[in-house]
Amino acid sequence: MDFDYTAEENAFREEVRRFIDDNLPPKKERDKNFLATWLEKVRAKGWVGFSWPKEFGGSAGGLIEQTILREEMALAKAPPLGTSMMGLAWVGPGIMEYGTEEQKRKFIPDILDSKVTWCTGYSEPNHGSDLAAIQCKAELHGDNYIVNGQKIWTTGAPWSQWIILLTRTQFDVASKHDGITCLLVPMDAPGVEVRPIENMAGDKHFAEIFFTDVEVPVEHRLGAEGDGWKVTVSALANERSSIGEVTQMFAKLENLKELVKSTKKQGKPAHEDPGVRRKVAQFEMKIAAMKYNGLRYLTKQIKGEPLSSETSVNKLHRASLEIEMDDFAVELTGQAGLQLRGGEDAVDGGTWSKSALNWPNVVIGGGTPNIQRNIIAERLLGMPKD
Amino acid sequence: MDFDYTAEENAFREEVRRFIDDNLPPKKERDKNFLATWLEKVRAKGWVGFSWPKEFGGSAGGLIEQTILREEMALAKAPPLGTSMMGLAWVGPGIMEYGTEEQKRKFIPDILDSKVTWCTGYSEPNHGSDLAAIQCKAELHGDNYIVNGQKIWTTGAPWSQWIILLTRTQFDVASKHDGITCLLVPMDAPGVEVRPIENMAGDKHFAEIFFTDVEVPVEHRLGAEGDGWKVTVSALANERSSIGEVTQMFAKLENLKELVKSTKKQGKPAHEDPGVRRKVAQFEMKIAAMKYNGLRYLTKQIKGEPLSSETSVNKLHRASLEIEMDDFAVELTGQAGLQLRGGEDAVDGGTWSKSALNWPNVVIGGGTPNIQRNIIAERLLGMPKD
Amino acid sequence: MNFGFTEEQNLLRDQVERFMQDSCPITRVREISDAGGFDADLWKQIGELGWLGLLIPEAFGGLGLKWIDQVVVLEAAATGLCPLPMASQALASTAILTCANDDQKSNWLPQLARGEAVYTLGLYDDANWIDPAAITATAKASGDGYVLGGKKPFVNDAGSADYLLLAVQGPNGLALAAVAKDEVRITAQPTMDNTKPMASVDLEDVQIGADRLLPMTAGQLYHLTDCGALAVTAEMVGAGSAMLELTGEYAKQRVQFGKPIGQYQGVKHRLADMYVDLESYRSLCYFAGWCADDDPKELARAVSLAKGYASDAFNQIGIDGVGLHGAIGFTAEYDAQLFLKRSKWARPMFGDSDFHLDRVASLGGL
Amino acid sequence: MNFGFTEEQNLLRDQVERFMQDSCPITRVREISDAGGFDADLWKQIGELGWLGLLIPEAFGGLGLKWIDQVVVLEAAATGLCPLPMASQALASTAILTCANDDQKSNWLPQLARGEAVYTLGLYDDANWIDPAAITATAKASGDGYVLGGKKPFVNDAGSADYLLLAVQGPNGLALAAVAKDEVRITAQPTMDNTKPMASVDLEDVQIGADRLLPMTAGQLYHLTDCGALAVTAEMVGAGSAMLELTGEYAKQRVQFGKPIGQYQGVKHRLADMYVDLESYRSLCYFAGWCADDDPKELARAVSLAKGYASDAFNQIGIDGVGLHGAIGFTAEYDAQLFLKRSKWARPMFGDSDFHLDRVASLGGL
Repeated sequence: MDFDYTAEENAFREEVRRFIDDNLPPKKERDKNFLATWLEKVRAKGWVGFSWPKEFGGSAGGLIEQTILREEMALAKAPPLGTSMMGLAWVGPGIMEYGTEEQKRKFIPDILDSKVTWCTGYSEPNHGSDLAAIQCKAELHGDNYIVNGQKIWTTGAPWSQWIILLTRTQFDVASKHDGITCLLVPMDAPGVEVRPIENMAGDKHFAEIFFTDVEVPVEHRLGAEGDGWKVTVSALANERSSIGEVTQMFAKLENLKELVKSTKKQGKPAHEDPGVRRKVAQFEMKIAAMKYNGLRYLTKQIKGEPLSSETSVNKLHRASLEIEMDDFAVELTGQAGLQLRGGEDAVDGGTWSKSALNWPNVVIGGGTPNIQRNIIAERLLGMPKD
Repeated sequence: MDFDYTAEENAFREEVRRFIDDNLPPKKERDKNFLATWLEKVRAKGWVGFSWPKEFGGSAGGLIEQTILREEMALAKAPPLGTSMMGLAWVGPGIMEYGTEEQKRKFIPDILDSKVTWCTGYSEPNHGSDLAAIQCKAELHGDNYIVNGQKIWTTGAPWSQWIILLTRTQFDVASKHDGITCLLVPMDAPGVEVRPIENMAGDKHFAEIFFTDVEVPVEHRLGAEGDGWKVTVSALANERSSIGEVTQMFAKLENLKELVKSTKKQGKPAHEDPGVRRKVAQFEMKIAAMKYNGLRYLTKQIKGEPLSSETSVNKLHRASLEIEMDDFAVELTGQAGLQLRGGEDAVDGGTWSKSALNWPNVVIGGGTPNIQRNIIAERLLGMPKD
Repeated sequence: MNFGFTEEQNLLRDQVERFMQDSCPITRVREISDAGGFDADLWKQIGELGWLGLLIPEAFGGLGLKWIDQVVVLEAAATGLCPLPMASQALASTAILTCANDDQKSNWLPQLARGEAVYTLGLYDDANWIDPAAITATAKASGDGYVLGGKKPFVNDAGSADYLLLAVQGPNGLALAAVAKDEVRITAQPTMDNTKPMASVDLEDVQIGADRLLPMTAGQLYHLTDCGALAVTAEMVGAGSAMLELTGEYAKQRVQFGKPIGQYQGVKHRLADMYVDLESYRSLCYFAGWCADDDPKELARAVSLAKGYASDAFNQIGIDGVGLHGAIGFTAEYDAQLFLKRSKWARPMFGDSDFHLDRVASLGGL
Repeated sequence: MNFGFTEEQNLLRDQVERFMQDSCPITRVREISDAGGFDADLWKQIGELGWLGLLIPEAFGGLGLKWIDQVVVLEAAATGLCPLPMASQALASTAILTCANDDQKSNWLPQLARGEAVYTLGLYDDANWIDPAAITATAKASGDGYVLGGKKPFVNDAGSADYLLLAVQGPNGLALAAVAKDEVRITAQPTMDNTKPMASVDLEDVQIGADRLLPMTAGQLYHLTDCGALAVTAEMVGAGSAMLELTGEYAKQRVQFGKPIGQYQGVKHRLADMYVDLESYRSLCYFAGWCADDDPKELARAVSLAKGYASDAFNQIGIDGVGLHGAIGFTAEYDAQLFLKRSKWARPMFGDSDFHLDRVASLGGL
């Protein structure tokens, strides 16, 4: 057990910090070209797709370096390393594993260059949690699949250029996991209609997508026909280290502490109230637990031990923290806390009140807490399936 | 809505108080004949089986008077109104509804006179929550049932003279609720063996009971053969008002407040710690909720509206309070709180530490919290059964 | 001893619930809220039905009923998330009955009772402090009357009010200043729940006549605060029960992995817990409602038990109601999220749970 | 960066777990506890295996390892609820290494390392107060040495100890008085968890020599307290994971209403929550264990995060572990209840969750 880093790792951290110092001006000094320049520079550094093999344009970076990179970027509140989040997290790895040579050439560079944004068409109207119960139909006619059906809750759909789509090519199957086929589809293909969905915070991050006789050439199938579930599971299993996330949560905790220090509760400084102090300490406890859980799991990965579903542990912490921290801030600040951005007494510009309406993005988006509990109980504790 | 009592009801309350003043000496002044005298006197008053019809020796007391009686007795921490708890709560009402004339004559007076203590043989080793899955076998041979099987978790078995026993007289049934027969059996019948079970607090309140070729005459069958489940359900539905219980919990809350006032936490008076104050206030909130829930349900009963499973609400509160209040007291008093009776620094004579090991009596005994939640969700909210 | 509602009260409840379903369904609620929170036609109907004068003695044109009846109406209206300023109107009438002289009562109450004017009440100027010292707006003697000063940052329903009763520090202690909407500068504030509009009211240099300042004792201030907390709690009973019903219906119909989700204990047990909490703060709320008129010395404790329970419990009902729906629950189009937003609004209003728990502890001898 | 155990540490863990299974199974644990909490034969074995001298430098006959190794041993021993005073022995060795001079170390450590004598440490005399002022026992100069006064009401494992290091207010400030069991009056106290025996120690008028008083700074006192909290937390990791395993196994086998109860989400989700908590305080505990030697300035916060989490979480694991078993879980004969009792003992020991949360808040700048 050793929390020190090697000389090389420390040097890498220094390199990241120097890069940030040199290339990340304070928010108000950033002009409209800033993001494009930033993306170009991190790409040139090899930090987009950092862990990807070099043959695909990645840097084959190790797990610890990746952790360091994410940690420092999160600390600096830097823009993302590449804008195709889904492309980097799921589509790219999926194509590298299952794609044809042509697909690799066609899609991978654009993901790394932030030229193409991807979304992931998994959920359908009648089965949010039950991912495998796909009904969106694809029929092979000649060299094209004809796709008919509907997707929903597709994050990023309103601004994505491509979608990785789970379709059903066979309906009379023994297991619902069979007969699923994965297709790569441009969002501007004829017959694709995107209807953005507004969430309760007023944002339109996700959408319904309707597919009517959409033609998808066979060469845009990812993996073999009927192998779509395998391709997806492999993508879903490609879990990101949660270190960047934890760093963000520590930053949020610091914001919360500042809020506590500047707020009065019933006429007295809020930070003098033991209930307030203990609540904040409990948040710190859970975030610290996420951090050290993450490091333990990272160590397992480095040692080559298989990770099972341990990441569900931190997902459950994250879910409860997402809800509770904002709620706590809103309640603490009373009637002012209710005000949204633009309110005369809005707290921290309405950040907390807005965020208190946005938790379902995280809490439901990544699989509901009940699904996570099932995963832990069944896969890690061996309980019988529902 | 009116929380005042009628003149008659107030007069009755006065009568109860006077009776208590006259007949309930302080604890240290009670001699060994006290309990017998007390039982005789409350019996003479008609307060044992107070709500039972007069023809059976009860007083046909109304729900409000019954509430007043229980409230005052609980406030005075009086001994019970009769010692055959199960007899009064379940066996008596069951016999009055389903019993033969002979059974009524034979059993009812002894229950009211506290001469015979009953226990209830429901649970069996392989089905605690699933009450209807009875395996204990009774076969009719001539005028006798021959009983073979086992019961467990039978509260009061070590000191009871009779048991009301659920047996299975038919095994090939469409529903597990069919083919159950209810028998009344003396505990000293040949073939009945009682093995007391010690619980984690060191008490032996309940027992395993083994039945080996026990002969039970047909005239000791309660209700028709195969009707045992109906008889039981009717007994289980004969829920007692929870008012006496709530009064006891308010008394416990007062004890807890006294403890808080006399305890130091990290060198300062515990009652100055807002966390402590709020926790105690939350207990008060839940107990008050139990009180007013109970009064609402009582009012429904008085109006003749059918009660469904609303009592499960208070059972869930009771379960969490039973665990949390003792736990809170034990934690608050630190290392002293851990000491049992006889310890040099034991808190309140070890009452809290003992009680903190006894909650399962209440929490599991009356149907686990998960069972109560199922009842509420299925019967009151219409959710589909598991 | 009778902890149930009268025939009349049950009829009133049914009437209000029917009104919400027929005349102010949730689609209409959204329209009204988006337009600032008021609808003159509906308000007129409510006024004619007598619901705005429940608490006002018959001599002043009201029905002469009690707060427990007001609880019935507010609860029933909140099952449909009624955005109209009924609670504010009720609180203003209690304020006038509590602090005004006979002339003022005769002048104001009849039109208030008929709904010909919308009234609201603004008490504290600190976001999270229930105390006379949290009133910082002022009234100073000036000529024949008073000149007001400061700002009331958090006044419920100020945007739709014709008259506002605003707590100030007057020359002789606490007082309520009665101002008309045109006399002050009212600025709507965007908040999480737009079915409960809130505005700031700028009082700086506003001149009012002598008969427009109502003296108020600290005890009266606390009584009004308790009535406010009671009103909010009654609304939490109604809104909570609607949220539970909405979620329960969804759980029965929504099928996942081949079963209705309401069949999974992970869902059904959470629904049961919601029911337990709802039943419990409902009982506490009704008792507090009864105390308001029939046992006023118990009111503070009863209100704190009810609001203290409801604030956190309804907040959790909001979160779980949305959460159990899955993604659809938090779309703007679906109604579940409106109830969650109401829970955010209700939580701190007239004292958050810590405030009320602290008071329960103090009143209980700790 | 490597947050895993070494090969040696994993071997040590296996060895201790095997020892518990083979030589000190739960039936033996019950016998030992019922007889007062000590077994000389097992103690001798443990001493020979070197587990009692882990923290002691090789120069004094120990293994010269670190607290993180001690954590491994305590955790593994606690999976079987080891009743032997291993934690007390470890704390006593840390106390000697921290406060004693070289002569004292040479005199005491070798026999301590070999387990030839049982040592324990007694710090605070108030039931629930972590502070130098909570030490009320005294040592006053008397002749060549000191005369002790007062009582140590809560000394872990005092009944089996040969030597006791007891915190006192000495003539020059805090100190540890080293006394032999025959010099003081030790009275066993009945507690909820008899696998963790506790006794009071009466010091009144006990005379000790000058070389038996070890000066101790407040900083050293807090360091010993932190090590105590770390030791308890390590035991909570072991005991919690055994409780989870016991309950999980039962849930897989116990059939109710035709299904194993572990198939009901009401049970399986609670088990998942137990796992989440256990994993989390396990990670925090290991980090604190590492800090003890490798980052001492982080120790206070790391220990408070770990013990603050574990105290309440393990308590809940105890309750749910028993509760999910149903009636059998709380019979004296079944083992689940022994883990619940351990959770009661561990909760306040070396600071309850409020103490640690308060400290986390302070150290975090609030």
